[in-house]
Parts: sequence; structure tokens; C-alpha cells
Amino acid sequence: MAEQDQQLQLPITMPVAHVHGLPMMEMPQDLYIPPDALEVVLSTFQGPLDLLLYLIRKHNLDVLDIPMAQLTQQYMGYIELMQNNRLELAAEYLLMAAVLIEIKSRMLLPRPPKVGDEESTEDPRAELMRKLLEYEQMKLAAHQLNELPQAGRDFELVQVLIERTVVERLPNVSVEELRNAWLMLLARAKVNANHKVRRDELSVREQMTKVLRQLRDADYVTFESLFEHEASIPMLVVTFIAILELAKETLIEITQTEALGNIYVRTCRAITLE
Amino acid sequence: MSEPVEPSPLSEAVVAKQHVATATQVVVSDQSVDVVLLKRIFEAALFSSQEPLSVTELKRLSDAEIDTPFVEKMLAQIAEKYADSGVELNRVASGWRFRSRPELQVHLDKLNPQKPPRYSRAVMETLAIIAYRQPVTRGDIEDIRGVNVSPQVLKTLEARSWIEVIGTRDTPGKPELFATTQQLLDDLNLRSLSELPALSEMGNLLDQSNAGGN
Amino acid sequence: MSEPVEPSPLSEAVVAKQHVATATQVVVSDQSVDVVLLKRIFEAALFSSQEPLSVTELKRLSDAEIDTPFVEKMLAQIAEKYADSGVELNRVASGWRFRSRPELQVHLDKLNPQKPPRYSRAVMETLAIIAYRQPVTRGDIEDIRGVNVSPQVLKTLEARSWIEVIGTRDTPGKPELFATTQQLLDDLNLRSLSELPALSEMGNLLDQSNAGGN
Repeated sequence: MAEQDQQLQLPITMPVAHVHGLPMMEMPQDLYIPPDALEVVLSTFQGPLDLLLYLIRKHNLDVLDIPMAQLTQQYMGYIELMQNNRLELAAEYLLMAAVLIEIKSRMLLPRPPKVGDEESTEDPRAELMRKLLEYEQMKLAAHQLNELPQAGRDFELVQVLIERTVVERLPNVSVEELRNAWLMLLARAKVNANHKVRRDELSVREQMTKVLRQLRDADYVTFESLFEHEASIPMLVVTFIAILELAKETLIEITQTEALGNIYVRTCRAITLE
Repeated sequence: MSEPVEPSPLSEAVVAKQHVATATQVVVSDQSVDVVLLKRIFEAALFSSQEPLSVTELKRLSDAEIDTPFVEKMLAQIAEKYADSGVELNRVASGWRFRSRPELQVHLDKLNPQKPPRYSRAVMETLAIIAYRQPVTRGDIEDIRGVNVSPQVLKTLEARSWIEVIGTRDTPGKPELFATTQQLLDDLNLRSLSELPALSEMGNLLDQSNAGGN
Repeated sequence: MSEPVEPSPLSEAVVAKQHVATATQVVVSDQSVDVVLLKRIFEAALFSSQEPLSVTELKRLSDAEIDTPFVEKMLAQIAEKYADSGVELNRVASGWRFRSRPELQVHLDKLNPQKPPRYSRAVMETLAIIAYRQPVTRGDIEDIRGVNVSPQVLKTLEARSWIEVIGTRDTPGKPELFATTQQLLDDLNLRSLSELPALSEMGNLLDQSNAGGN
């Protein structure tokens, strides 16, 4: 590397000095030159590769046989313009300047005799060519990618409201859960030891509810109307027991004003209201 | 843009005559409105907008000047077009928007199966007591559960139409008597309360009661 | 539910025959699928879902078991139905979804004058490198672009959910490996990475007429 550096210094007057002159980018603001069209152009370059590609395309240079002297000269011209305009010059630009000069100088050297090692005879520009082509490929890909219709920019996604007013979800309850809840209670109340719940008792309870419900909307009803005509005999019995049970729990009052007269049933609430 | 704009059939393009009257002048403008294209633009806008679109906003979508009756006619046609689809055009306070049909919601819920909500133990035990011991007062329920019954619990069950007040007990304070409803039987797929599981085999009960805990 | 579900014409109800084969048995189920209702459910789901819906998700919307060809036939019918409307049904990487037609965007933009900004070249080049060379590290990207990649560029792409870290490379410093996401494909209306624009052949790049200048 040291040898190469020495050789580099000869043809270069300005840029090498600037390679190590990075602090100049932090010059005080009062030296700032107002931006002009050039700045706009220069600032659009994505980096040294982009700038090199631009120069190659602009001057119709052959990527596969880059005239290094011409390209390096062009590149240095732009670097100088950038620096004169106080454009923030990324270190990569200066590094690329060094690379270009290195390639140029290597091309000036006589080719070493073939030693059978292919790599040593490689064109000094090969790596730069490869990088330029790969970058250009991605640059074009980025351009094409940007041309694809993009959600939110070139088309909209459909947004239809879901009617949420009916989504209030209510828990479902199964018979098993109800039974388990009841069993929990029984277990807790320790009533299971001497309390036997009979199946038919539920029918009586259900019938008690039915009778009360009938009485809810009327002051009183006749005793007979509490029995459904088409009901089975067991159902009639259950209804009768239910009425007696309601009377026992003083939930209803059964009255008969005269012997063999109508029997009326009313709730105790109805009585109180009188 | 990669896709070409399809030309819309000319046959359906109509001429919208519009009279715009201002304080000082009457402007009569004859502008050809491509109705087919405009309808598609309206659809696209209504389908993709986050918010309902007002008639004013919809007017802005047209290059030619159009008036409110014209916009409303277009909206009516769009609504009609979607009459038998899964979405419907809706007018709300701030404008027009599409929404999924409410009656399909139950199906859409399958996409995001939330765990079905569960009733608290207090609700379940209260319901069990009312089912097995009806008619009962709140005091009865508290006696059996051994704790206070919050009004919220009874409200929950009443809101579900699973219980109702069927009278009062003739004791001081006239406490309300609760019973279960036909709705509960329907929801449990029972014909009668007597189809509730019988609790006769005590041996099983104790085992089950342990298993049924929270 | 406030509105009753309209009964669908029986004439259009079909019987979906399905053969479900498992390792040990073959179950043949004959289930009547209400095609009209199911199509409306599909529409409602596709219109209201935030994300594209996969065929698997669509199957879940049916009470009866339906197979993939059946779902695809329904989707084709729905796509056909909207062929001349302002929206279109698309298949993208993560499933099926509706979008507004790109050719109408110029009209829709009138509602929202602020267009989302186009991404800078730095962002798009970084995205291209990740898309075509994935998985890549930040170092790989810098190698190709010849400049530092600012953290802001990667953050922009990550915020859009277009790229993500899918692991680290087993080299000193364990650099993160970036790859593109399904969201990118969805947003570009693509089904897979293979639908990305083909890379220019290196040979074409040598042709100077192909210069993609600034």
C-alpha cells in the first residue's frame, strides 16, 4: 500500500490532499454558499457508485472497458464541485476517489508476467465493473419496484365497517353448568346428608311458578281455572300439590264464601292491596 | 400505473343538465357526465373511505358539476345494486358508508373466535337456586348461598330474560319472588323444569360438586 | 338481531358432496350448503376484514364442510360479480382481499389531496436489495450501494412492516439478517416474491441505451 500511495501522489494535485482534509466539511456557517441548481443535481446522487454510473452513462463510456483516466478526471471534477459548494461529502466519495486513482495507476504499471495464477492477471477494473453493474441492477430494480402500484398510494384497501351493534356476546349456559352450580351449593350448605331432592319436587316447584304467574295479572282467579283441562292426571295432582304448597308458604290465599260455591285463589299481595 | 383505464361504454353516458343559480346570475352548464365511471368512482370511494362520505364530498369526486339530487340518485342505484350482497349502503348522520349486514355478523364472528364469555359463579349459583327452588326471594337466595346477592347478579339474569318477578311474599318488606322463564327452558333446550338433572344420587353429587368448582 | 335473515331461494342451494379421507377411514358427508347465503357471508367478510383472508379462514365461515375447490369457485364468482365495479377482488400473498381499482386512484385522490410521499431513492434501493438478495445484512446492503445505510432508512421500512429481521448471520458481531414480509407483497398486490419485476440481465445493463439515469 505504501508504494501505491507514493505513486498516487504524483498525478494528483488536489484531491489527495482533500482525502485527508475531511475537517473542512465543518467549516463555519458564514462561509456557506447559497444552494444552486448544481447542489440539487449533486445531492441526488446516492453515493459514489451512483455518481460513477451517471458519468459513464452521460459520456457514453463502456462499462466493460472503462477509460480510467477520463472517468477519474470527470469524477474528481464533481468531487471538487461538491467540496467547493460545501456539500456534505460522505467519506465514501473520497474513498472512491482513492480507488479510482489506484486502478488507474495499476493500469499504468506493466502487467506482471503470467504465473499461472489467473487472479493476478485480472483486469484491475474488474472489481469496480462488477460493483457498478450490481449496483445498477439494484438501482433499476428499485425503480421498477417503485413503479408497482402500492397500497395507499396507487390504490386503496377496502374498509367496510362491521356492524358492531349486535355483537354483544352473551354467555351460554348448559344444563350441566346449572346442575354443577346447584351441586356446589348443596355441598357447601352440607344439606346433602339429610336432604333428598326428588325429581317430582321440581315439577311441583315449576307448577307453583305457573300458578303465581297466572295470579300476577289478575286480582283473583277461580280455583278450577288453575287446572288445564287437557292435562294428565299426574299433572293435575302436581298442580293441586303446588297450590297447597303455595298456600302453606302463605304465598296465596284460597277462599270460598259459601258452601259449594266458587273457590277463589288470590295472591297475598292482592289481599294486602285491598 | 400498470393497468390501463378501461373505457366505459358510451351508451350509458348521459348528459347532466345543471342550473346553478347564484345571487346575481344563473349559470346553465351542459356537461357530459360519464355515469358508469362516476358510479365506479363512488363505489371505490365509499368502499375505501375510513369515514362516511357526505354528499358534498361525493360531488367533489366528479369532474363535471353535479347536484345533490343527481348524487342521491346515484347512491340509490348503488344501494340497489348491493341489495342482495353481503354489504349494504347506509346513510348515517355524517354521510354514506358501506357496512356488513348486521344479520351476517354471527357468521363473521367465526373468523375471530373469541372465547365465549362465562357467567360468574355468583350468577350461576343464583340461577341454579331460582331454577331448583322457585319461587324464591332474594333473601332465600342469600340464605342458601350464605352471602349477599348483588343487585347486578339479578339484573344480569333479568336482562337475559331468564328470570322474572312473579309476585311478592307476604312478609315484612314484601320481598319479590323470582322464578325462571320459558326463555331459560328454550335456551337450555328443555321442555320443562322437570327435565333439569335430578339430584337424587347423593354419592355422585359430592364427586361432581368437587369437579364443578372454579 | 334487528333484521331477519332473508331466506335464500332453494333453487340455488346445492348439495356439496365431500369426501374426507383420514388415515383410517373415509367419511363421506353430504351437506346442503346455502350457496347464496355463503356468498353473502364471504362478501361481508372480504369487505370488512382488515387483512386478506386465506382459503382456510374462508372455509371456517361455512357451517357445512366445504373444500378448497368449492371456496375457489365461490371466489371466482364473487370476482366476476365485481368485474365492472369500482373495486376488485384480488389474490395476494396472504389471501384474498378487495381493493379499489388503481385506475380510479386519480379520482379518489381528490378526496385526500395529500398523497402519501413517495419513498426516497435510498429507501427504495435498500428495499430492492433486501427483496432481491434476501436475507441480507446491513453490511451487504452497504456493499452493494457503496454508501452507509442510515438507520432511518431501515426504520422506515420496518415501520411499514415491509422488512423484518429474520435472524443473525454467524459472523463476528452477529449482524442482523433482513428479509421482506408478506405485508410488502400484499401492499404491492403480489402473491409471491417470484412476481416481483424480473431483474435486468447484466447483459442488458451493458447496453447503454438502457441507462436508468437520475
